[in-house]
Amino acid sequence: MSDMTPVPDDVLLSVNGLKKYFPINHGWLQRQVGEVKAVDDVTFDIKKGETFGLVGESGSGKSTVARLILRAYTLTDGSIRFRRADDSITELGGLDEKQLRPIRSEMQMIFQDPYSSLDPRMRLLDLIGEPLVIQGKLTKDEIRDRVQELLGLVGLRPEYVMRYPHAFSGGQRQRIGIARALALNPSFIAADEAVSALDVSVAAQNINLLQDLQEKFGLTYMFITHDLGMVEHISDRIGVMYVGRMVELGDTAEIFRKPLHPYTEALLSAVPQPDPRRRKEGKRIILKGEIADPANPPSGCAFNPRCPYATDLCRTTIPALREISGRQVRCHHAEELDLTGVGE
Amino acid sequence: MTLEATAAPVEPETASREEDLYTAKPWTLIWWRFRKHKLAVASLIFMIVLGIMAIFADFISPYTPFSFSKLNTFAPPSVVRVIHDGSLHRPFIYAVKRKRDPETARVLYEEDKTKVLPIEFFVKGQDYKFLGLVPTQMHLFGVSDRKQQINLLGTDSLGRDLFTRLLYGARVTLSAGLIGVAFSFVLGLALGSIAGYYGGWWDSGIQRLMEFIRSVPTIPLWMGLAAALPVAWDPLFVYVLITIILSLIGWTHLARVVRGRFLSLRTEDYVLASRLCGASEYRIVTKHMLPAMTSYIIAAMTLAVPEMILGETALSFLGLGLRPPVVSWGVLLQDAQNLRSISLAPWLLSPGIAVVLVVLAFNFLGDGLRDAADPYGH
Amino acid sequence: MLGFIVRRTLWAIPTLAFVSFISFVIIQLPPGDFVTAYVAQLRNGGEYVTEIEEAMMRAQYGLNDPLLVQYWRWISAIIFHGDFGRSLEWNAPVSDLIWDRLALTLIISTLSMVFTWIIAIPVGVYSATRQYSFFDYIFTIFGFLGKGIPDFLLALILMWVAFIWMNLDVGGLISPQFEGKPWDTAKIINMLSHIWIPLVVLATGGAAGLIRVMRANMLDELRKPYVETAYAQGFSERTVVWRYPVRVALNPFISTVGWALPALFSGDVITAVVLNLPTTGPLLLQALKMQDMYLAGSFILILSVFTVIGTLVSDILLAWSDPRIRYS
Amino acid sequence: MTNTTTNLPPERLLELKDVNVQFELREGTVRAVNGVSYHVNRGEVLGIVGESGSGKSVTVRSIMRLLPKNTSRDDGSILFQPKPGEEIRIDGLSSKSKKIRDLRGDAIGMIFQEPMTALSPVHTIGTQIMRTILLHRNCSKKEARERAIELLRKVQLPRPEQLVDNYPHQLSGGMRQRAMIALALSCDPVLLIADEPTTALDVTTEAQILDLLRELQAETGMSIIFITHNFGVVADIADRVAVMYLGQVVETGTVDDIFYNPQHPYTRALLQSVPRLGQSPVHRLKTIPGMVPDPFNVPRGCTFNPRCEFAVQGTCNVEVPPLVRFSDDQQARCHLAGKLPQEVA
Repeated sequence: MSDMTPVPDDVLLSVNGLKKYFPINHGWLQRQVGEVKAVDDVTFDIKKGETFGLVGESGSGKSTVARLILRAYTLTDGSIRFRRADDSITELGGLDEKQLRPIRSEMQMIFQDPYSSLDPRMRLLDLIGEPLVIQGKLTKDEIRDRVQELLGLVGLRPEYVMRYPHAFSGGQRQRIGIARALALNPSFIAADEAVSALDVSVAAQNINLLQDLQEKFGLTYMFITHDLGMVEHISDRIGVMYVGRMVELGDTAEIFRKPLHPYTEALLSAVPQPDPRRRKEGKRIILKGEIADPANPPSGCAFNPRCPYATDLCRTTIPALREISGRQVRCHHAEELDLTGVGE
Repeated sequence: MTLEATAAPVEPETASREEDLYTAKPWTLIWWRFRKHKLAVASLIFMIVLGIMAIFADFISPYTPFSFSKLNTFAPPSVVRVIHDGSLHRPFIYAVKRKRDPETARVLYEEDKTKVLPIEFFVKGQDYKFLGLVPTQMHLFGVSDRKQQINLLGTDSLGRDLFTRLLYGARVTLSAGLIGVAFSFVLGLALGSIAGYYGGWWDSGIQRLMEFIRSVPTIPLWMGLAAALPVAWDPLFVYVLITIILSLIGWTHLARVVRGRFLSLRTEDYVLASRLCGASEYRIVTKHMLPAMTSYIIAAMTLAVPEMILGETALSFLGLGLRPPVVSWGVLLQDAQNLRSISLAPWLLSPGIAVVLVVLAFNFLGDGLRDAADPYGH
Repeated sequence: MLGFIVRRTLWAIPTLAFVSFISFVIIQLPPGDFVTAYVAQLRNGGEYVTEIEEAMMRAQYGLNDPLLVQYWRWISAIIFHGDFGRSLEWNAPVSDLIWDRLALTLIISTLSMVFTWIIAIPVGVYSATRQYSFFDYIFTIFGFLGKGIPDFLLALILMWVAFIWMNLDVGGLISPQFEGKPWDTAKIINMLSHIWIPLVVLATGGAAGLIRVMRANMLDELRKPYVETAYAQGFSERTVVWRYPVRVALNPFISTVGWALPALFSGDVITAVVLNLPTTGPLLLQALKMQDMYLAGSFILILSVFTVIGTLVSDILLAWSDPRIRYS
Repeated sequence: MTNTTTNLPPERLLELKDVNVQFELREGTVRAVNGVSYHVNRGEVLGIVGESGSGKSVTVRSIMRLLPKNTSRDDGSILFQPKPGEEIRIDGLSSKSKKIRDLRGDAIGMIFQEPMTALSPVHTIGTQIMRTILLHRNCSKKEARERAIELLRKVQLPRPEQLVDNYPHQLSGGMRQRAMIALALSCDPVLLIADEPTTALDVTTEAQILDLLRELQAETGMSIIFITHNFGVVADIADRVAVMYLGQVVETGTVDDIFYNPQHPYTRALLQSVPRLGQSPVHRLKTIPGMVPDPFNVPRGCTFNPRCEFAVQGTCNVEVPPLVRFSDDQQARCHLAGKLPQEVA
């Protein structure tokens, strides 16, 4: 860990060589028979005030990355360095629950399922106020005032403090979750598929809300989603994950315009677009086969069985994450390929 | 943070009837749902009435459980009437005459339609200590005749009033059920939460233990354990031991419910959300997990009571559980063990009917609670 | 699949060991022991037994050894020699006494289980597919009553009803006049007139529970998308219901076979006492009351072994019937 | 059985007119489908788009007569013409009637949203397909099995000879959806109803399934009703589109009309609220104010009026809007249809 480069001044969160292996237990005695490499050697920085998008399909490990950063899980290996409010850098990797407690107020999470992420047995006052109660710095009345402020902030009536979550629709609940995440003035928020469960019109409302809040409070977001349209709209930089590994990392607009990894290209091409003419042009890449099983990944590059450009090298050697023209790519042939992005 | 104009449109106001629903506490919602289950509500009322009757058994019953009367053996239930000689009368019973069948030498009872014994309230009767404390002679009802008795459910072979004994028995049987559940609750909650919370090796071990206990035939095991209790021991002590024996087997079901809830709650997003706010384990368990489990546990406990009651009744009936002079429903049913006594005095089965009613009531109650336990289900 | 069976069977071995140990502990629980009881018997018979003789007997039977040593002696005799010890009260080897009765217990339990299934499955399916219909309510009431009425009470009532209305004395398995006679038609008819009561009693208790389980399972399954898929293929309601959700809902049913056995044995014990059947129940009760340790212990052991085996069989059946388990 | 004096033009496969479906729930009556009319022509793909609660799934279930038990109203006319000149009246048929059972799985196939649960977990893929074939076709078990393998090959599943004996849980989500398609196609339906078949799948798998459906459609000439909430998917597969909101079809038209010249404010707003790939990023997404009203309190007048930026008080919140026709069969249910300010799509 000592040979790691220092965290640059504009970086809020620096993730290095992050790994999470889940054991596979089997049988009556629950013996460990293998492991799922849910996250395998993931490295990236998130800059202050930016929105970092993490995209990938199911099993890519993107949600696990978020939960690792917020230390809902213990790491198998790697380091997570976080810039605190006082500008000091803290390594989160080895901290225990007690040491994490003061840091938790600075990083928060918004969950995918607006139904299961709010305790149905708590009024909004107790729900949104819970982080404040845990910190124990405010009186009851102050907490109530603060909760009402927060409700107003996310566009809900302050009178709702006495209501229980079942009174609200999915979109509104998501906002309650946002209010709760904001309660302790965090600098970093991870949003895990925050709008994918919502209807189109409601999702747009909540995305706008998140952007307004970011501007107002200078928040830094990590936005995890499988919706590439949404991620292009909201993020400054993105990371693309495939079966536990980061395959491409860089500026959103550049990646979308000209991807360097064949998986990114295929993913962009697969997104159905509200543009019937595109179909007639018929240039979509339809990937063969299935997403690799993280418990039993193929040898070499995990993407090689589906990759139209795969060579023998890809089938035997795991490619390293390399820097090419300001971007990071995990592909042996990134320089040779001329891949197609989206847009004009 | 400064607070300025809100970022998103404010939602419109809603009607106040809905507001009540939106701000109702979880237990209020459970009660609203429970209320719709008519049979469960009726069972609840029945159990409350029965419970009160059992607590005040000494006052409500007209006699004491051990006062026998040689001249009143196997007397049939007294019929309470309101019409005498074609005219309305306050509730009364007719006096009975004891006869002997000249051929079979069996004792027969015949109503003497001329002798009216009005039922009186707050009458003086046999001595007892009210709730075991205050010496008194006051009984809720009775007839004032030195030789005649009111036996709402008839009498047994020693002429003891079955209604009285049934009420006293209710104390023992119901409390045995409740205490048994309390014991198994402690066991089940402890082991179930260890299994659900720690998982891994603990979970496997406790699961195997539960599987094992479930694969043992209950009654033979109960019988074996109960038979090990020496006859000479103090009846109260035997009673406590019997309830413990019952709960030794009964806890597995509760443990399973607790374990299942723990496992599903532990992975709930809201528990994670709370942890990410810095909540301690203690806070997560007490503020989020236990409140979410209470209603399920209460429902499971309610459903476990009848098992205990049936167990006690069965053991006592077989002569392995509680023994006279303790009065429990199982003990009372011992008198109804053979065909001869039943055909002679079918009313001896009335403790059995009481058992059925109570078991049903607890089942309905438990079903109602279980259905209402999750007012937030989609 | 084979691996699963092997693993599951291997797992049954420690369970069996544990069961036998528990059985042994139970028979050791009462204060005093075999010698105490035996000496008391001898003294009652007028013989004079000194304390020293008593202590010698104790040493001879190894009753002063640690519990585990005694247990090993007991269980090894059973395993290697089939010797269950001697019944004090009957003064005969335990194995002479129990096998007939166990066989009858098994027959009655199995028969009533078959009855239970024949009643419970169609009724459960009917109740679920015609939820809240008149007959659903009737069956629900029946289910609750079956759950609420203790076995012995039902046996008593049926016996009483048979006696009053049909003038039948249905206690025992055959009427006294056929006792010891060779089997002929009259004897079989007589036995059939007796055996229906224990069957009805045991099947009612079991069926009441299983109907509710089946109904609940079916209601769950009927809501699942694959049922809609089956309808969308054009199958008739009967085909859809019996080929798809019933097939799935039966799985948890199969897994309860193993648990139904202990319940049936338990029910059988009490019912048999009431009905005075020559099954294990009355003899076990008697043995427990007289502290006839080896007899009682053997009964508890063998009944438990049956149920462990029953659970094992039903686990294997379940794995065989549900591909999701078979392949995991 | 079949009506020889047909009312439908020969190219028409299915026509719904003024279909209504209501449910009774504890909270009140839900008007799930409220006067829906649309049609499907031979060999075309009709996309139906709408947010949750728009009644798109219920409408197709009324075609299949698979409505739930608490349905209290179910009327309107549904005509099906599997062959030109052979017209079948579907509306009013009981869900158990022989007539509709003969159509289900034979002339009309259906695929569902959840590939994980839509197949029976205890039967092999082959058994499930064979049962359908044996039900509708006169053939031997062996022939049915051969056809099942053939179908699995047709939906491009690898190793069909082995997969035919596999259980659904041994397959991945995408493969199960293919098996589901094979099941729906087992008797060469003329109409395939696909209810959000790709919603639960990953993007790359979704692209595969859409591609497969397009190929199969071109090969067999069947018609498809494709239900989705995703405008991108509709654009990818549909020839014509019906947009639904709160139990009504608010706009229908060819896929180009709907995407490049939408006439209903709801269609427009929805299209604008979806971020598109590769477009110069706009800072804010366009939103539709408010929420979809709950189905017990449907607004008066035009159901969309409380959320509509063009709504005219006194008209839109009072009068039910008429169906306005445009060229090319485009129709919109809006007072202001055709009068909306022009926008660059």
